[in-house]
Amino acid sequence: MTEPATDSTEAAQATAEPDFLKVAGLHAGYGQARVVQGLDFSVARGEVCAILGPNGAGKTTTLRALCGMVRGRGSVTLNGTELLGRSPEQTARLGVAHVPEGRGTFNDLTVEENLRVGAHLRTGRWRRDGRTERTAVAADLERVYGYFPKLRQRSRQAAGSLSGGEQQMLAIGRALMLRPSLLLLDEPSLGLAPLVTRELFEIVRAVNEEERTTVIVVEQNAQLALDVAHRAHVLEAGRLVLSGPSQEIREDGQVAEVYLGVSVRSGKGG
Amino acid sequence: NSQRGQDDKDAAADGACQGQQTTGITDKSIRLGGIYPLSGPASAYGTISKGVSAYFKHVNDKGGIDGRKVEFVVRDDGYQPPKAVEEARRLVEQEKVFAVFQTLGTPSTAAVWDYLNKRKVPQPFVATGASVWGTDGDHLWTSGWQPNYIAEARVYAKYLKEEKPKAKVAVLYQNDDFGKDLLGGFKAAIAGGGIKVAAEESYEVTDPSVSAQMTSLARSKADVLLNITTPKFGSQALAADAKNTKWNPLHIVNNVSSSATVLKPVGFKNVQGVVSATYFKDPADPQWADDAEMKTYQDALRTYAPDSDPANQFNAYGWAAASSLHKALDAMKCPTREGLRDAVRNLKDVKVDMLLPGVTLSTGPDDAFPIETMQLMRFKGERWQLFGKPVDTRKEFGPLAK
Amino acid sequence: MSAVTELLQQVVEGVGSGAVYASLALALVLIHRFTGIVNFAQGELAMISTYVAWQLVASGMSFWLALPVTLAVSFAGGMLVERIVIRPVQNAPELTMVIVTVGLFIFVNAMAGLIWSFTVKDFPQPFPDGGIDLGGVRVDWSSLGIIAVVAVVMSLLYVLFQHTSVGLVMRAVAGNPASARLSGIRVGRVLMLGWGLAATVGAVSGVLVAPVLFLEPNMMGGVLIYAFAAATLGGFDSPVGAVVGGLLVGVAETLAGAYVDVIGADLKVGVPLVIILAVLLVRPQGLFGRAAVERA
Amino acid sequence: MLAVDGISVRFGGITALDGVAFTVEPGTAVGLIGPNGAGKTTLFNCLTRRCTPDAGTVRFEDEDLLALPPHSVAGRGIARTFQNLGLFPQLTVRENVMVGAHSRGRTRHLAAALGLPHVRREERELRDQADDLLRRLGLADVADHPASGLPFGTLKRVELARALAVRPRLLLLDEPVNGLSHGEVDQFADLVRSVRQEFDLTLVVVEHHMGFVMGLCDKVVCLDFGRKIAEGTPDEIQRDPAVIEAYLGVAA
Amino acid sequence: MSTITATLGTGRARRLRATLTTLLAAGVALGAPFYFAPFQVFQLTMVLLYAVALAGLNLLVGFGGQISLGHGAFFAAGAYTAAVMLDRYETGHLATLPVAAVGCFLLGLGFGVPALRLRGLYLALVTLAFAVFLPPLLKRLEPVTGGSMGLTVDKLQAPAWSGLAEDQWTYFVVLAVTAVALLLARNLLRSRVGRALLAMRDNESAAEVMGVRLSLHKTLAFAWSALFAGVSGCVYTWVIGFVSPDSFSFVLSITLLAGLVVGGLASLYGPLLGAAFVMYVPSVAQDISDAAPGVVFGLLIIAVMFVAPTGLAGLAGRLRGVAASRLTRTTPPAADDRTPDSEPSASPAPADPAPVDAEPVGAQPRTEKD
Ligand SMILES: Nc1ncnc2c1ncn2[C@@H]1O[C@H](COP(=O)(O)OP(=O)(O)OP(=O)(O)O)[C@@H](O)[C@H]1O
Ligand SMILES: Nc1ncnc2c1ncn2[C@@H]1O[C@H](COP(=O)(O)OP(=O)(O)OP(=O)(O)O)[C@@H](O)[C@H]1O
Ligand SMILES: [Mg+2]
Ligand SMILES: [Mg+2]
Repeated sequence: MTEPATDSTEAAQATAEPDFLKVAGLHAGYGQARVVQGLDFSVARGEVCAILGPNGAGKTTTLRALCGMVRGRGSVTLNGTELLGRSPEQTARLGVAHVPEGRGTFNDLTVEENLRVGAHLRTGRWRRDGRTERTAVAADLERVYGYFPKLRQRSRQAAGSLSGGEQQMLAIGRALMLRPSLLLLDEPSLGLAPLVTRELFEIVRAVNEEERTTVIVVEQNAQLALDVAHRAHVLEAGRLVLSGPSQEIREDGQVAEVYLGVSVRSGKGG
Repeated sequence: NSQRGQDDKDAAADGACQGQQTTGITDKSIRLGGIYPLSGPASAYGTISKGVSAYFKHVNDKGGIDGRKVEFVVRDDGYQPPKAVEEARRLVEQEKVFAVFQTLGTPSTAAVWDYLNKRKVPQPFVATGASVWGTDGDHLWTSGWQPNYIAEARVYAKYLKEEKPKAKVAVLYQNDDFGKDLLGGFKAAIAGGGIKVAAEESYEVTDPSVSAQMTSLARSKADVLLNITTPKFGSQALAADAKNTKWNPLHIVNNVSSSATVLKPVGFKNVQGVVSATYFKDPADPQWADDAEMKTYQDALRTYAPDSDPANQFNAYGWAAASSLHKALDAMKCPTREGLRDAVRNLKDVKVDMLLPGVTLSTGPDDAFPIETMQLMRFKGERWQLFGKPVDTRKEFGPLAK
Repeated sequence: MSAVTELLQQVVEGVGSGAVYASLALALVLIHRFTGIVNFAQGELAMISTYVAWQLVASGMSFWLALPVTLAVSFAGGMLVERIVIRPVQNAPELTMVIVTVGLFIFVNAMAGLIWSFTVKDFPQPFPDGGIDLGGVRVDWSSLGIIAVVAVVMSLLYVLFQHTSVGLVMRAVAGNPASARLSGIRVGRVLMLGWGLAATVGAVSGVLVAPVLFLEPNMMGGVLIYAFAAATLGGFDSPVGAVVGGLLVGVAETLAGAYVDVIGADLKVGVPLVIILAVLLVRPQGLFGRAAVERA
Repeated sequence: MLAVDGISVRFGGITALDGVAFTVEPGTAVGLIGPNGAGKTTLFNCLTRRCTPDAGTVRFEDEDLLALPPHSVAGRGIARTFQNLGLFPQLTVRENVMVGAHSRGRTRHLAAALGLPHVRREERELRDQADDLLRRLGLADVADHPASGLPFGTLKRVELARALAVRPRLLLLDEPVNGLSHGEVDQFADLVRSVRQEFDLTLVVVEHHMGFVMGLCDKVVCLDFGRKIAEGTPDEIQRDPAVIEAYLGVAA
Repeated sequence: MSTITATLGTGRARRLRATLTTLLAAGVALGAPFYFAPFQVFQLTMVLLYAVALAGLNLLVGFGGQISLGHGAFFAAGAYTAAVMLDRYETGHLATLPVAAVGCFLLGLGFGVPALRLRGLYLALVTLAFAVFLPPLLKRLEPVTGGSMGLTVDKLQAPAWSGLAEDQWTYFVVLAVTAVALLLARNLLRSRVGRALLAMRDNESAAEVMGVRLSLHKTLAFAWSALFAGVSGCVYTWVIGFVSPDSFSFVLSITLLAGLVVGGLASLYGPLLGAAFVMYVPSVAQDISDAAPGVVFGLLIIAVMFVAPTGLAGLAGRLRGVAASRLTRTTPPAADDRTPDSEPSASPAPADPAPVDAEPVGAQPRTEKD
């Protein structure tokens, strides 16, 4: 249904700033469990990058390491700034927004309050551009409601009482409110209806194209992810086993079998 | 390698003292223990141990008691009876003290006195005024020191009988052995006369304030307010009385809360005419400023306990109790535990300089209350003024019933 | 005095002590809103603040100068406490944090005794002596003063919670610190702010009650218990609840102690217990608390 | 086996379910689909007595399910998994599964405290059964691992194992394959098919993964805004315009 | 396959080690009173009896997740039951134990019912209020309880045949009670019932779906835990021989909870460690500072929580984990091992100081922290 990103735009973007995010020798884990074992890859500014891999491969852990939720070794630079060793709040201030696995909504805040917390950084009280930012935030709120009309209906409801899919929409909406320069999506389609999943990837594409937001998306629905992604990496047991432009990955025999399957998920374009 | 068992009997005393216990005492030294709440909610009283320590250090510097240097081992029980038991046993079995001089508070004392009496360890001069300490025939190794609460109550009763024989009395009391003993003693002492208790209100030490109780008491319109409280609540009750201009009873504050340190925060102008009774010299009271013993005390405290406040009456209390023990040790016929036990129960009009003139230590075989004499005082200007004669409650009311 | 005025007098008395409980309960609510725990050391921190004020006044500073200085010192002190004592166990189970505050309670209490001794200190009364007479019911200026200040603090907290972005951020942090971090909220600073504010509110409470209760290291111990009761009754989330809870506890306890003979002054602490139990059985989240959102 | 009739659930102003009715025949697998917030999970919640409908009846083998206390639903042979996982994070995987067998245990407090022989026997049996299940689902090597910290896909299987430990006759699965990659979905589908046969299960499955639903189910019910908008075989449903409109979108 | 034999091997080794440890512990426990001075034996006795109360509290708080700040009240109930029976009816010591146990069980049951409605903080503070209310109530019941002066009763006496000193005899009796109590607690927790409690703590809703009857298990958890506290209180009377209302102020309740958390929640031997902490550390504090033991004691509590956020038992586990990882690190990691759990790091995720907030596995939305 949707056109995969053409190679030419990808090349153009890549040459512009090929090492917007540069990951070199990244190791990360929990206590004694070493999960991510030496990752190297880079993402150009304005690129959408998909990470695929089986369960427990360390995809989530990689994203967590990028945003500072787990400690990592090695080097991760965003636009030249080292991210490792920073706390999540610091990386967020550098423009990294993370939609975590398990959503992490503020359950006793209402939907709208959740979204406002997402925009918290932009409306800091002592910022000089506070007022203009505030109108911008109001506009973004509308935008998110536009993306997910369900959220508008539920805007006064406590996030804890939302349905699973609604919470997922909220988590994504909250990350968008940050207007990030790097958006990390951990299985964003989790729990979303097919229609919404497809819309979601349209939104990702739109955000990426309109705002040149760089996106890393971890996704089990490889079909859709590869549709929007410019590049993709396959992670297994904490190591990259395959990297390349999405088109190539898609055509890789093994990937096609394991992640795309013979029969595609019905109702989903491809 | 069992360390269990008997106290060393090796340093046997000679002569008539043969076979008596000499644990903790030699020709050169004497080892005493004390148990106080240095931590926890009652730690305000912990400072008594400072007064005691200062006294012994002072005496040691002057050659000790009969040539013996005093070692005073203080243990903290946090005002918890099980802890007091543990510490008493530590003192007796590990520290091998000669006597457990002072345990503070009724619960702690009650928890350990069986043990100490069974072990035949003297427990002289406990720091509580409950009436059991002096009347119990089974615990001959234990004795009280301060006037028991009943004796104190009797002093107030006698005063009221003379001054206001038809008085209606409102009572504020702490809901524990101290408050109940004093209140009970008071009621017994006024029984049959024209004085009536018109209202009584209690409070718990955990209460934040006694203001509600004071409001209730004010409703009684009594002529006399008997204020049986510990210091903080004493101040609160005095302040509440002062604030209520519609009710102006004669305010009697019990001895524990009579220190100038309790009255001062209320404002001296608000406590004029308050009556109390006492038996030792209040270091915060300017009338004793030139008293020789008081000066010694102040100097000693400054030297040996520099971080505690000499004006705190509890330090003086400790000092006075320690000098009382000094007298008892002096009076021992044998330098043994038995010797101390007997000496404590055989004091005859012994003068102690920190006690008021006219107040002396007297005990007997059946009477383990050394001090049962108190003198009334009234607050005037910025100090207490003693009035009347010291009241010997034993003479006036007879011995306490068992 | 008629029975009615007597009753009213007791009610006034109860409101007076209820306001005292409420003042500390406000600080407890504040901490709970920020961190989700109960702070056993809250009363002791208030007590230390009061000693600071006392020390300043004793060294010759005027009360009205000493007050803002004390509040500032308390704010800084509260932040410091968070940074030094609470931060290291921030990721530990909540009970661990609670026990740390118990340790802090013991420490602070003993420290105050060490520094200032246990003798009762007088504390300057910010409000005029005496009171007004309303048809035979006497109301002290000091009680009125306390009530007024408590009302002001309550309103400020209400506005803070409901109508500022700080309030929103604070709730986000208490609800889900990990996600708050991801939104760029400096959780550490927010928590420091919370402890600082709570210490300041506590200081206000201490300074208010010290002239009435008299200053000594155990001054706030009893108040803390009643403040707990007040906050529990009102719902641990709501400043309004804390105040209403405090007043209810104060009045109920005073009236029961004065009028119900079987209860008497000794058992009157049982009255708030019964009320709390009764209220919580009907509304487990307290009078003004918000019910937990629960979904399977 | 299961008959749901006229179920309505309202939360304040929100109507989560509005007169839903359908039946589940023994031995069949029924798919429950619908857009986000359509009320699927809420329906499961009603079936397991997590919430009480404002109207309607639920009968399970001719027994009024809504009259049962919540904890006895498991004893009747109904088990479920949770959409966002409902595991016990601090318990090990094996313990999680053994909790599933709770309703089948007979041990009471006193007997347990005394450690009577029959208690130990029962404990051993339950443990063996749990281990069997774990082996069956390929979870044997994580048996002693606490549930927290395991990968999402593994946890989904643990939940299934726990639900199977109930020895259910009716199994309710709430989005069992979300978060699984394609290959894993197929494996999971095979797994479900085989346990279904082995344990003689009747299934109700909520899932957004159409391949999974259509491949597994005999009948599909589609909800939207709390109302049933379609019911039929997978093929019928996939062609149903209302379903396409509300849920699937324009098929590719 | 190899993993299976490996686990079997380690299983046998573990069982062997456990047996050895148990034997060693039993040997030490039985030999202690002949080695230590009487007053140290007394201290050990107190540790043992507090451990019973803590084990009970652990059942409720550590395993059941219901916080009680009022367990001193059950302790007091047990202690007073024993004291009143000994004082009034001269029943002899042993007779008091079942009465205290059953009485407190029923009391706990009575409390467990309203507790069903209360959660977390609210339950904690209501129980605290109860603990505050208890001393004045005991004072009020003067005819029975002896009022504020309390009751002094006979301590346990060693029978002549035993040839033991009083302390030793008392120690052995308390040791027996404690051993039985801890064994009961352990049995309870390692059964269907214990699992139900843990499940409820972790995820109430899921537990109920699995057939756990919340009300029953919660109430009974309360009752059992009260029973343990009551037994502990009863033994306390045997050992101390004196009860008074002020011995059981709410500070006792808070001390019990603090002891439990310091010892280690939801750990089988945490209560022993906690009891030892409660018993010995105040003296240590005084040894460090005579002037203000409270300052040191407060600091020690805080320090322990810093070092061992999950309690001393957790610390022991973590140290063992570190030691184990040292050992395993020398062996080469299994090649291409995709199962994440081959690492023997099955320690139940102690609070890692690193800010890893592993999202709770499907824990229900928590809006109320407890
Ligand atoms: N909080 C944690 N504590 C300990 N180990 C963890 C934790 N979270 C994840 N792990 C381990 O790290 C490994 C990788 O997990 P991760 O969540 O990164 O995988 P993933 O690729 O995202 O898998 P999935 O597709 O299931 O989400 C797993 O083996 C898991 O057991
Ligand atoms: N406790 C509650 N309070 C208020 N609204 C609720 C509550 N529980 C559910 N809802 C609302 O009811 C609707 C149905 O929720 P439900 O969880 O059943 O949806 P669902 O079909 O499972 O959706 P999803 O596919 O996203 O999981 C949702 O819109 C949700 O917001
Ligand atoms: Mg993942
Ligand atoms: Mg759902």
